Amino acid sequence: MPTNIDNRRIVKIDETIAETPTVKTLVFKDTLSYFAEPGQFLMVWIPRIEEIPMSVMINSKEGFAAVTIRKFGIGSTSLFERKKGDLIGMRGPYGNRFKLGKKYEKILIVGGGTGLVPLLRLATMAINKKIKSTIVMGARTKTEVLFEKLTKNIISGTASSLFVCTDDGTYGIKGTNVSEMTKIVRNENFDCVYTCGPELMMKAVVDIAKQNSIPVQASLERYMKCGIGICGSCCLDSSLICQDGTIFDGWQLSKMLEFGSTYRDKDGQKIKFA
Amino acid sequence: MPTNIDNRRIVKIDETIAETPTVKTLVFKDTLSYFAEPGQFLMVWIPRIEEIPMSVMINSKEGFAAVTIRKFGIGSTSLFERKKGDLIGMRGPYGNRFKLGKKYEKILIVGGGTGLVPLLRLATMAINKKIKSTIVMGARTKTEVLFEKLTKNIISGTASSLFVCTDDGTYGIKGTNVSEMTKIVRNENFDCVYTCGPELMMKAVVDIAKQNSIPVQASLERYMKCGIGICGSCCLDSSLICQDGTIFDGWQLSKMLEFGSTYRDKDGQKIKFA
Amino acid sequence: MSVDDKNFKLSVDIDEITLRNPTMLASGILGISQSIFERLYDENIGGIVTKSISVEPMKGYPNPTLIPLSGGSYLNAVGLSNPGVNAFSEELSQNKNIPIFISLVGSSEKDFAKMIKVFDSLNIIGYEINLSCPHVSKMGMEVGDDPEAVSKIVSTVRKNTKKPISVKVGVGSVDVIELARTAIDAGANIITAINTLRAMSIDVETMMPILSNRIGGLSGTAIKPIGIRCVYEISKNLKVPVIGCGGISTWQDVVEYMLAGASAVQIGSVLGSAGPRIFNSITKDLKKYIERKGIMKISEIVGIAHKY
Amino acid sequence: MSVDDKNFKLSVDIDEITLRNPTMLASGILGISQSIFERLYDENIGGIVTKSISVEPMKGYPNPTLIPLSGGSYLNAVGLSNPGVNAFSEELSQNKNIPIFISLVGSSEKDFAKMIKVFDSLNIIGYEINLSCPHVSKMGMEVGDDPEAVSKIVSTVRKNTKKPISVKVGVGSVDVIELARTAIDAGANIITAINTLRAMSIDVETMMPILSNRIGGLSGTAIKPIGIRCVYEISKNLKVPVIGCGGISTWQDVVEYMLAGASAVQIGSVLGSAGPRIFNSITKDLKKYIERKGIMKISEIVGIAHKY
Ligand SMILES: Cc1cc2nc3c(=O)[nH]c(=O)nc-3n(C[C@H](O)[C@H](O)[C@H](O)COP(=O)(O)OP(=O)(O)OC[C@H]3O[C@@H](n4cnc5c(N)ncnc54)[C@H](O)[C@@H]3O)c2cc1C
Ligand SMILES: Cc1cc2nc3c(=O)[nH]c(=O)nc-3n(C[C@H](O)[C@H](O)[C@H](O)COP(=O)(O)OP(=O)(O)OC[C@H]3O[C@@H](n4cnc5c(N)ncnc54)[C@H](O)[C@@H]3O)c2cc1C
Ligand SMILES: Cc1cc2nc3c(=O)[nH]c(=O)nc-3n(C[C@H](O)[C@H](O)[C@H](O)COP(=O)(O)O)c2cc1C
Ligand SMILES: Cc1cc2nc3c(=O)[nH]c(=O)nc-3n(C[C@H](O)[C@H](O)[C@H](O)COP(=O)(O)O)c2cc1C
Ligand code: FES
Ligand code: FES
Repeated sequence: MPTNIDNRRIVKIDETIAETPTVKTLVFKDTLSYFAEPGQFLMVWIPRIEEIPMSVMINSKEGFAAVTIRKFGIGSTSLFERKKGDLIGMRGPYGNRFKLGKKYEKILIVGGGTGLVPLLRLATMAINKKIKSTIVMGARTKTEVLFEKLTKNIISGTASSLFVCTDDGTYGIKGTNVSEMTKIVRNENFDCVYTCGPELMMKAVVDIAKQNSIPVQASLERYMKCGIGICGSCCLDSSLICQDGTIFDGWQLSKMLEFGSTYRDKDGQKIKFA
Repeated sequence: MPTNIDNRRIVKIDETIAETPTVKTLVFKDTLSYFAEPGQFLMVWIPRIEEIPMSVMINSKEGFAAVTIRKFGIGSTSLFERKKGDLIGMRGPYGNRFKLGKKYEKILIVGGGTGLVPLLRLATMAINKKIKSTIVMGARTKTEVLFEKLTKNIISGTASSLFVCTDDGTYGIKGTNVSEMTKIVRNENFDCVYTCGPELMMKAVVDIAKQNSIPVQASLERYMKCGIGICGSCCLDSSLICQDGTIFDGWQLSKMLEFGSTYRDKDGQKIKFA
Repeated sequence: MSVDDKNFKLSVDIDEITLRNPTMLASGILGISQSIFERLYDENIGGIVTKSISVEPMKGYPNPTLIPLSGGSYLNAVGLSNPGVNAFSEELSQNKNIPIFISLVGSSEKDFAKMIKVFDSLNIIGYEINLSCPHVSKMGMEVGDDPEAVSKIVSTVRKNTKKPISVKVGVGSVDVIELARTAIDAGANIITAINTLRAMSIDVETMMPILSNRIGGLSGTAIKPIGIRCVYEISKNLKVPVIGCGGISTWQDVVEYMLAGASAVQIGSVLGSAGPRIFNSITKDLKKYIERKGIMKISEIVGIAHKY
Repeated sequence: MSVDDKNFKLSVDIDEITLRNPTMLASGILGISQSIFERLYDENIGGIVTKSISVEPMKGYPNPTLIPLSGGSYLNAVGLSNPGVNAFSEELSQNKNIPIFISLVGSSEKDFAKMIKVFDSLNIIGYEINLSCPHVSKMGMEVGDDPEAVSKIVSTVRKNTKKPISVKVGVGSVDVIELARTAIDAGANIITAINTLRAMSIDVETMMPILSNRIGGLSGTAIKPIGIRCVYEISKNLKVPVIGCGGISTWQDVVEYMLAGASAVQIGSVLGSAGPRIFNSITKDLKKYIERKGIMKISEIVGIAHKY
């Protein structure tokens, strides 16, 4: 098995899965990604176009992994458009991982959009360890609901459960995943809350977890160039998201003044979250 | 245990042993040298003076090794003059090793001068493996006899034996180690002959071994710069003494037109052996 | 052992500046955030050089901008992305006690004069002029390869500030000693050597250059022997304070640069594998080294190799 | 599959020369013995460049002349030791079919003219002029850094031989493209890039430079990205045949140089760890690569990276 994660691998796209009109999963063979820890990310190279960080998506085939892309700017759109047989490159997986306490019995997973990618790897692992997982996923509207079938497969035959929310109520529970979470934690105790998604959503999740005295772990995103702790572009307060994170616990998050407040753009200027 | 033999180690000389007026042994601590195979050599750095190849000498202390130097030109003389506590550097051990056949029972070792250094490591190993070793050492005159006591210690209590010859008969058997070898192989069978020393002596040993159909291994010397197969200065016919050798068997030696005939000087010109 | 004694042993002087130890952050590495500078200072770093700042904010090149190569070497072409003089002076406005050099990059004398006007009232210890970025047109190396431009820019900076100026040189197409001499003659106090070397990497499967800018700068372990040589030659020939940089990843590398003539050193790429705590561990090991060698003060070893 | 087919796939043309495959021995590596050349040719090497030869024999510097650094890089200052023109023409006198370039080094036009007079009747395919040895005064780089001297020497060689001439350039203090251009304008047919880079290593325990010459040339994996960049820039700007050299240790490295624009490559330092059989294994792997990629002839990949 290869061990140097910094080594760029060029892989052929083995399969593409259209998740929604704007989200696609690309499946490829790569041992290092197959063995990625939940929460780790790849630096994905789209030759002569871009290199962008992408969480490692699970795939059912042994030795295979995937990335799930939301079409956005140049890089993600170009990746989105890659076809079966196309070559892309990658290095990593980088970053730390979601941690499952040894004695955990029940966890709560709250995610939205492609933020679900690392959470599904976590859920798979938790369920393998017989930890009961309550998964709350949010989307703006019915057509944007991601990974519902896959998640049902993961939890089927276990005590775990899935709640799908849409902001506009076109599917599942009407409301945000955050409002659903508020209800759930009122009635049930959890050993830990895990979250990934838009930062303001995560900020809300972290606040609710704190108010309910539940440990929490969130996977943060910042603009990344190197992905390995050299360039500094991903800094958030004194942390480097790529090297110290991407996952931080409630205690670390509580000291981060910029979390949910400001981020830095490509030239390093601080911008306020809208 | 360190593994990169190319890494330069700087060691303090732990002890110096005057072997003869012109030969001295310097003892130092170095794990890689301690574990050297019989026949391997070091590139010994005398800071700001020279770097010269030296066979690894045995030493009784665990983790220690030594080099035994004959005072000659600038490099060897400067090394010869180093005192206890002085710093020298080294890389290696380099080169292949004397091979002991699995079924060997009796071997013959013929050496002269500092050529005995690798042969003593071999003898120690052979005797540990219960192989009966007949050691024939030659010197020009009594004061130049090397390692006699040490060798006696090595063979004491075993079936192995030692013959010391001096050209001028001032000590031990009168005559060369080669003439003594001729007598010995007439009366006894050996699985292999091992030799190291002046090239014309080795040439004679190899010829006698061949005439008597005994396998033979000889450790050759050529001017070395890199010690690792890059510079080409140690070439002998199409072999690189440092990388393919220093030890060659009778079959390889029989194809070497330059063996015992010519060598190359520091600028690469071919010179005939006197 | 008192804190003073500890500081005394590792403290170094570079021109009129005193740092508590010889380790500094190299420009462009984690170099845009005051919070990060404070974290590094807590990790016992001696001094900081910021990312090279230009008058206007620069987005830099698209990714890939950094490629990890094998064995601790890296190739980068970030394109001098930086927040620009205004945002960055805001960033540093709360700095109190951290010894910060601001690295400046620009294409004209005016650029430099403008930036100094904004920065000079901040709590900083000096400037480093980047004349050696090997992969951005009209900035860095293209300026550094033109002795007349170097001379003009350095004199302009000199006229506009009383703070120490270091000029960062690289191995380009002008002799490094000549470049350093030109800079010193124009009023620089210190030379930083070296920047990255112009280099490239092509992927054999896609047959395409990997960096978006195609050509970038080589850093990390690969360039250390070249950096050592430059520091040795500059300090031997010009007798000016030199800050060594390039491929440092261990305390031995720091010592090697100092023996070659560096008064202090900058550390960059290794942060990728070792993280900010490397400053703490290197300074501890440096202290052990001088104690083992019976040296009173680490600055005593600066340039010792010139004697042999 | 016939031998012809095998040869066809890997064979390359450099100027008027055809080699059976793109791998060559770099100058100064194992380069003084016809018996060694024959062994390498049995290992399927494409061509040979000899050690740089001077008019008179040269002993070179005392040892240490070569230092293995970490990760497959090396530092050397052998001081151009070589047997001189007479002994070496004797050495090569029996050469029949091995494609040999003789590398020449000298300090004056006369030196070169003298050597060509002796060598030109031998069975050799061309000359490589070493203008880039970074550590011997008045030879190599000191000449290479003086465009006028380069021009004179190359024209002299041109006047004295009809055989192809390659000029070997390095990263010194003159721009590598300008140096190549000067050489081509003066009559060179091929550029070899690159030689070693001026570098140094100091031991931290003794505090002394390790090489007897103190300064030497860096070779091996460290310099590959710099070599790739030089080949890319020279071949892109000058459209001349380039032989790539520097840090090659795998078939991927050979492909990378060819994509950058090299018609053939030279391999040196890696012989220290891999031995002569590396030519056999690299050529086998090159063949697999082009077959997997559906490429008819390896020469088709030369310079492909320029397109992107
Ligand atoms: C650790 C991590 C994991 C991620 N996982 C996923 C995932 O699984 N699926 C997914 O669709 N997206 C994921 N993203 C976000 C994804 O990287 C960006 O959406 C993508 O880079 C956009 O690139 P672009 O060229 O299309 O956008 P651009 O048009 O270049 O930029 C638009 C915005 O995208 C973001 N962005 C662009 N480049 C980067 C970059 N290098 N690093 C971080 N953000 C960037 C910035 O917010 C930027 O403002 C992840 C980001 C991070 C940091
Ligand atoms: C594999 C090997 C093992 C050796 N083991 C020993 C040993 O255990 N004890 C010992 O006393 N000697 C040993 N030698 C010989 C020793 O290396 C030389 O005697 C020594 O290098 C002389 O150096 P100098 O500077 O004193 O001589 P110089 O005056 O420089 O040269 C005199 C002669 O010494 C030889 N020599 C010099 N430098 C080298 C070199 N770099 N490589 C090879 N030969 C050289 C040459 O024959 C040269 O003509 C060994 C040599 C080799 C190749
Ligand atoms: C990602 C990256 C960005 C850099 N940006 C700058 C810069 O803005 N200004 C500068 O003078 N040097 C810059 N450099 C060069 C470094 O300061 C340093 O000179 C070089 O990396 C060698 O040191 P190292 O081997 O320790 O990394 C950068 C280097 C890297 C790797
Ligand atoms: C020990 C040694 C000796 C060298 N001697 C020469 C020489 O005589 N002439 C020359 O042009 N290059 C010489 N070189 C440079 C090599 O030919 C080559 O350009 C350089 O080593 C880079 O290739 P590599 O990384 O594959 O070794 C020498 C290199 C080494 C390591
Ligand atoms: S992305 Fe470069 S430091 Fe995190
Ligand atoms: S000593 Fe250099 S090749 Fe053998």
